[in-house]
Amino acid sequence: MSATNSTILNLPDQKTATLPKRNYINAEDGLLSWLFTGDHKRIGMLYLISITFFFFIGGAFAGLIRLELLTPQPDLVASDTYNKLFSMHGIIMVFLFLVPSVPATIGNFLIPIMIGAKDLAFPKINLLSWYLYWIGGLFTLTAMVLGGVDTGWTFTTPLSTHYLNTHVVTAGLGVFIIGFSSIFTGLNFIVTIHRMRAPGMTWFRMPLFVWSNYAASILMVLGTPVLAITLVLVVLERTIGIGVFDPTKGGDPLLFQHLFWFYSHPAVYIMILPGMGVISEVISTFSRKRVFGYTAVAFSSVAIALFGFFVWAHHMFIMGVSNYSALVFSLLTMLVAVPSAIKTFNWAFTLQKGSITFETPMLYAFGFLGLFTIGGMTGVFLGALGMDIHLTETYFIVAHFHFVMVGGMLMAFLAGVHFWWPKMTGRMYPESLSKLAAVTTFIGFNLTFLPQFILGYLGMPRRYHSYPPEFQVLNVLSTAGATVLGVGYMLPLLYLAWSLKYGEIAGNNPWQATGLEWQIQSPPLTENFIEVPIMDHEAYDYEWLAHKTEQEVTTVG
Amino acid sequence: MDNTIVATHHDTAAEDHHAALPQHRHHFETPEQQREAGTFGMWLFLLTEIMFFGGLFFAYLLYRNWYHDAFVVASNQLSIPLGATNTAVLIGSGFFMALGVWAAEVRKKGLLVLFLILTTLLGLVFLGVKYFEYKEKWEKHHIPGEHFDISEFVNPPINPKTGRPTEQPLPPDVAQKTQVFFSLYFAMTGMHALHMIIGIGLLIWLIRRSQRGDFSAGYVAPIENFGLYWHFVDIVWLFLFPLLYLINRHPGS
Amino acid sequence: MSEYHDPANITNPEHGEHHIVTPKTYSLVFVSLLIGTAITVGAAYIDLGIFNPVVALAIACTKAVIVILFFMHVFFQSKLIKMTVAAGFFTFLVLIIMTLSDYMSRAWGLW
Amino acid sequence: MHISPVLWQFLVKWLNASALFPREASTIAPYTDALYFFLLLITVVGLIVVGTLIFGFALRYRKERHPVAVPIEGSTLLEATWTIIPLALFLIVFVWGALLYFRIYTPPVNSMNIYVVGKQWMWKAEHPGGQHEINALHVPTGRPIQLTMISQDVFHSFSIPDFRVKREVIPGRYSTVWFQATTPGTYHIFCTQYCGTNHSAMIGEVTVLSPEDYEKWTRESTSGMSLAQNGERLFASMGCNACHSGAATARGPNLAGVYGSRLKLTSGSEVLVNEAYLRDAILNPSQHITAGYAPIMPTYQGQISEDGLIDLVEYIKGLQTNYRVQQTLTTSESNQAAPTTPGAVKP
Ligand code: HEA
Ligand code: HEA
Ligand code: CUA
Ligand SMILES: [Cu+2]
Repeated sequence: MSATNSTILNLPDQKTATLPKRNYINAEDGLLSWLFTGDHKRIGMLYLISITFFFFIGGAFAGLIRLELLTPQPDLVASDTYNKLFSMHGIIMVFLFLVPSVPATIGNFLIPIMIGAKDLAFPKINLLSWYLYWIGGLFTLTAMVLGGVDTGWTFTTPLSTHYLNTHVVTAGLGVFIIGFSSIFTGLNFIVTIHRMRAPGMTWFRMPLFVWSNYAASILMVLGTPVLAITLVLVVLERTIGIGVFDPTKGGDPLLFQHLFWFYSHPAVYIMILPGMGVISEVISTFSRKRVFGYTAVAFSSVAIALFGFFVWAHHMFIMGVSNYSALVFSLLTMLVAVPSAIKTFNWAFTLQKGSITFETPMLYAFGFLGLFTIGGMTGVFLGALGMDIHLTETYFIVAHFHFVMVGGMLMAFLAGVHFWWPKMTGRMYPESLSKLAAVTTFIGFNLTFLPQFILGYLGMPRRYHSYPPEFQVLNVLSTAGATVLGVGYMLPLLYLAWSLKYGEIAGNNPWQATGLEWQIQSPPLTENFIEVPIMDHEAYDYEWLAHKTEQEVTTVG
Repeated sequence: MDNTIVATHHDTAAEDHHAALPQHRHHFETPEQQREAGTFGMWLFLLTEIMFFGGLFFAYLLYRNWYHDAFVVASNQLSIPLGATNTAVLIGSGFFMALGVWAAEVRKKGLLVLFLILTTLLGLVFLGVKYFEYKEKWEKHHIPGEHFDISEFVNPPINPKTGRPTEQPLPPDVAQKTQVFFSLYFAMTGMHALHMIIGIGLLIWLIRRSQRGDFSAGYVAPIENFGLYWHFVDIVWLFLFPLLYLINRHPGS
Repeated sequence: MSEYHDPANITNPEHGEHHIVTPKTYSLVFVSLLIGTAITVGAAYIDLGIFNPVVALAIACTKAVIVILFFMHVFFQSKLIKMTVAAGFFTFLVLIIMTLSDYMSRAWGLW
Repeated sequence: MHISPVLWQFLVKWLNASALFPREASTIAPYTDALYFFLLLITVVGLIVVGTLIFGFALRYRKERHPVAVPIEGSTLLEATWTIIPLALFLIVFVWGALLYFRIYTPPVNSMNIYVVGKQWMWKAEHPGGQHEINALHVPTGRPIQLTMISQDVFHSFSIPDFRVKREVIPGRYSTVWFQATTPGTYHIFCTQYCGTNHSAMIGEVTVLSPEDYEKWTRESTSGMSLAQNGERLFASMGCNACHSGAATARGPNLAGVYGSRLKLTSGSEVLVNEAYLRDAILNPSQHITAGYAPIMPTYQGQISEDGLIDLVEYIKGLQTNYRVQQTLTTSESNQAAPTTPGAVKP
């Protein structure tokens, strides 16, 4: 047990400690017991493996993109190959990695436990959602193996419907199916959070992680079907030639943009909200304080979800929406940015008068705070009408969304994975290696994407396979950063795998955290709780925890 | 050890139900909770359906305003008798579905099976009528795509009785836009029909289960939730019918 | 214990009473739907100018509301379900109105 | 020691402060940059505030120094502060951004019009005087230039970073953008909307010339026929003049002086005749029937290229009298070729 003052880590005595004899991992044996499981924890783990797989495929594409952009000349790959690279990179990263990242893995694993339920409301649908994810994933992989798609992740018509002869239909169907997987996850969460809370678990006693996933679930349920129908129309237009988006038949290609972004803007909040939940948990735990302004943070999640539906046309400012609409959407974009600012400051103030330690999840959370602030503020640049004219479709946007998606959500995801790793597996990850990885990703990330802001303002367009030579230096920096970043992401893969066997035994509550999930054994039992828990205290009540631990010591001792 | 925080022994009520209902799942505390969760889940699913059709309805709204003349003429190609019959058929099907839910609630197995079969039959009738409507469009080359043919809108057939064209002839550029109408017509009714087909598949499964008596002992959730789905599909049609068939049925004015 | 624990959800505001709708109600609904359909078809043949689609849609909406309330039991459901349904139509309206506002204001020209 | 030329170039550029910011070569650029700097400022300030809070607290309250946390619930005052201040800042940004947008997308009335047609994967610029350019654009300094743009196939986007202007080029619809160049030189044109395989090759160069040099360039690179003249030929060869002869008995409306006027349509609505209207009226005539005329005009959809449409539009725009319309009509009716300038072939 580490005795230094700079950690709150509280591990059982390694000589005597063992993993619990009965837990969800060894409850049943054999591959089939996993493939047909209804246990939300097992499904969460299946998801974790699946999205990691796709992340590294997407990451390999990113590596190739960056390698090509090392030199201004189109030398490494042909231009249509390059187009396929970034399209597959975007599609895989968004739909197969980032959207399910926190909710389907960590959320799946933890939401029922956090609210004191034995499982999600619909275990079979949960499993179905994982299968749908894989069917969609296989469609995407098929499209990739057969020769790829080059639509970009935005499937812009009429390019995608009439001018490209790649596997648009296959990929479109893939995304369509993955969409349903995401709908079912969201649906399950909403029902579970409404109907399955343990006695005493009122709305304002729920951990903020649950709140933020609830908000994201609303977006999944209400937004995703619009993407689905849009893709159906694209597929129909490509295959049988109906004319809903085709300007030569009288359709309006801008209608596609409206429908696509009606989903895809809320989708960016699907991609960030669950991560924000992770940050709330992590910051509270490692500063041993209740999150500052709990209600404000909870409501701001809901506000982001609600306002998130009103701003989609900010992706179309120069595409020919009416000027009046542009004004309205720009104004609403400014409003939707405010709740994020509220959250950020609340997290910062959670640290005030805390007792702060710097374990790996906390390092990732600090990374999140800085990078999300930059990413979010550059979003405000893009939301300002006149500014967007110059910045849109340049590397400034690429930098913006990597800051929020990679610097924000991916950091939060890694924070969450490290934070709950002991709960999921019962074992600790190696501390110093993981700190090294956190610092590496932070440095690599900034080296990769900060230069892209400058590139963007200089005017380098995105989705360019070759570029004027004066942009090279910044691109070289960016590629160098991507290499560092790649290493930073490989590290956790290796040491987390290692820790499955050799990691220290974590015990129930290594972080001394207050959530219900930390009060049960790790890894948990299949049914989570032996008896239905009763929530008789507020969330993040560290005094309750101290009191409880004391009692235990007296009863056991 | 501390596997639980303060726990309660919630009393026997739940246990009793366990005995009564084998379908009760372990992770719900009471069958009541399970049932409400199911209904709520179903409704959330229906919300996704609203949004799914929402995209189509918006596209319809937009193009109907843009190409009103073409929409009028193209819409008049559809047969009101068939459309109205189908509406009635679908309402009937929904009615039997509702009765089926009632039969399950009052635990009448025979009636339940009967009503479900009637629901299915009417659903099939609907699809049958739709098939003939589609077939006619196919023969007239009114399916959007390469073979789409506007000649009938430019030179409408002459009504032998009056000696006048049956329909206002359209200039070719307007006639082109009938294709947008038919695109939406097929997209919307096609999506609706697809939902019907899925529904009929589920109905057959439900019929077999209710013959086994699965739903005649107080466990009605699947019937109830399927009913919600089936009624939703009806509602979509309630809008599709006036929007697609009845745009302007009083030519000459 | 009872203060927190309410396994039957009796005091839960999200809980609705269970209500079995009778075949009589269903029959009434059925008939009114058929009448609605007949009116819709009839109204289509009368020239009401701009009010034709308005009437058609008004009837369709009424029919839909009846189906939702009675065939789909929302009338007897908990507040939660009612709000869920409302939320669905709200988002649907957001999609329609916000998108339409773009198309309508485009005709106003540049500024 | 050997310094790589790229690095050298970079250092030089950096010193010229142009490696971080693009050149300001249009009258709009300073306005855009001003907003950019304001945004940068609030971002940096925001980042410093957040950073100071985090690092300040993290150091001050780290466990070694502050072993026991003090519970704090929250503070309405603070919540209000960090709701209102960002909100106010964002609203300033909104207003400023909207004003800038207004400035960038409202062309001055006296601007010179150049047509741009985008297609996979090149830019075609057509000057009213008949100069055609591919992936190049010559403009004078000191004059507002308006670009009227359209795409033949997919979405493209016309962007000149050094001018800070950009606008989507849309299939089936004219879009416009304007700028006034300030400094002679050459600048990049990029297609910034992903448009298929050779998207990154759809680039070109604007050459900004002094007014005198521009005069010279115009004279030297003329094709001999202005757009309007091309349009006139098309007008005759497509038989437009048969109906739009301007005669009182003509079956089509008189087009002389129609540009810029307000037309009453049979549908009862009133429209302003501009480029977009003219183009649409050629392609979808029966949706634009001038009051008092029968819907007899055939559609020209699929028969005229976007370039041809531009020629026609330009011709009708300049049509002040019907004298030449009737002239060409008689010549074409007498079975003679439409008047051409010898040797003028459209590039
Ligand atoms: C996780 C994903 C994510 C998130 C959270 C966001 C968040 C935001 N985004 Fe971003 N965005 C994307 C992903 C995301 N975005 C993607 C993928 C694209 C490109 C799609 C494509 O074309 O391929 C995009 C594109 C995009 C555009 C379109 C650009 C264009 O195409 O022209 C715009 C325009 O308004 C925009 C705006 C915003 C805004 C205002 C926010 C806000 O929500 C941000 C709010 C956050 C903050 C504001 C930071 C916190 C604030 C503070 C700490 C206060 C600082 C202090 C003071 C001001 C005092 N984004
Ligand atoms: C979750 C979302 C997500 C994530 C995590 C990433 C991660 C990364 N992205 Fe991605 N990106 C998008 C979402 C994401 N991206 C989207 C939506 C687009 C738009 C697509 C479009 O335009 O349609 C885009 C586009 C995009 C572009 C612009 C392409 C263009 O417009 O031409 C670039 C260029 O630098 C880029 C780079 C990177 C890099 C360096 C990473 C790094 O963070 C990745 C680091 C990870 C690894 C490197 C993997 C681990 C290592 C290995 C597997 C070993 C092999 C490694 C090497 C060969 C180096 N991305
Ligand atoms: Cu044209 Cu990109
Ligand atoms: Cu957005």
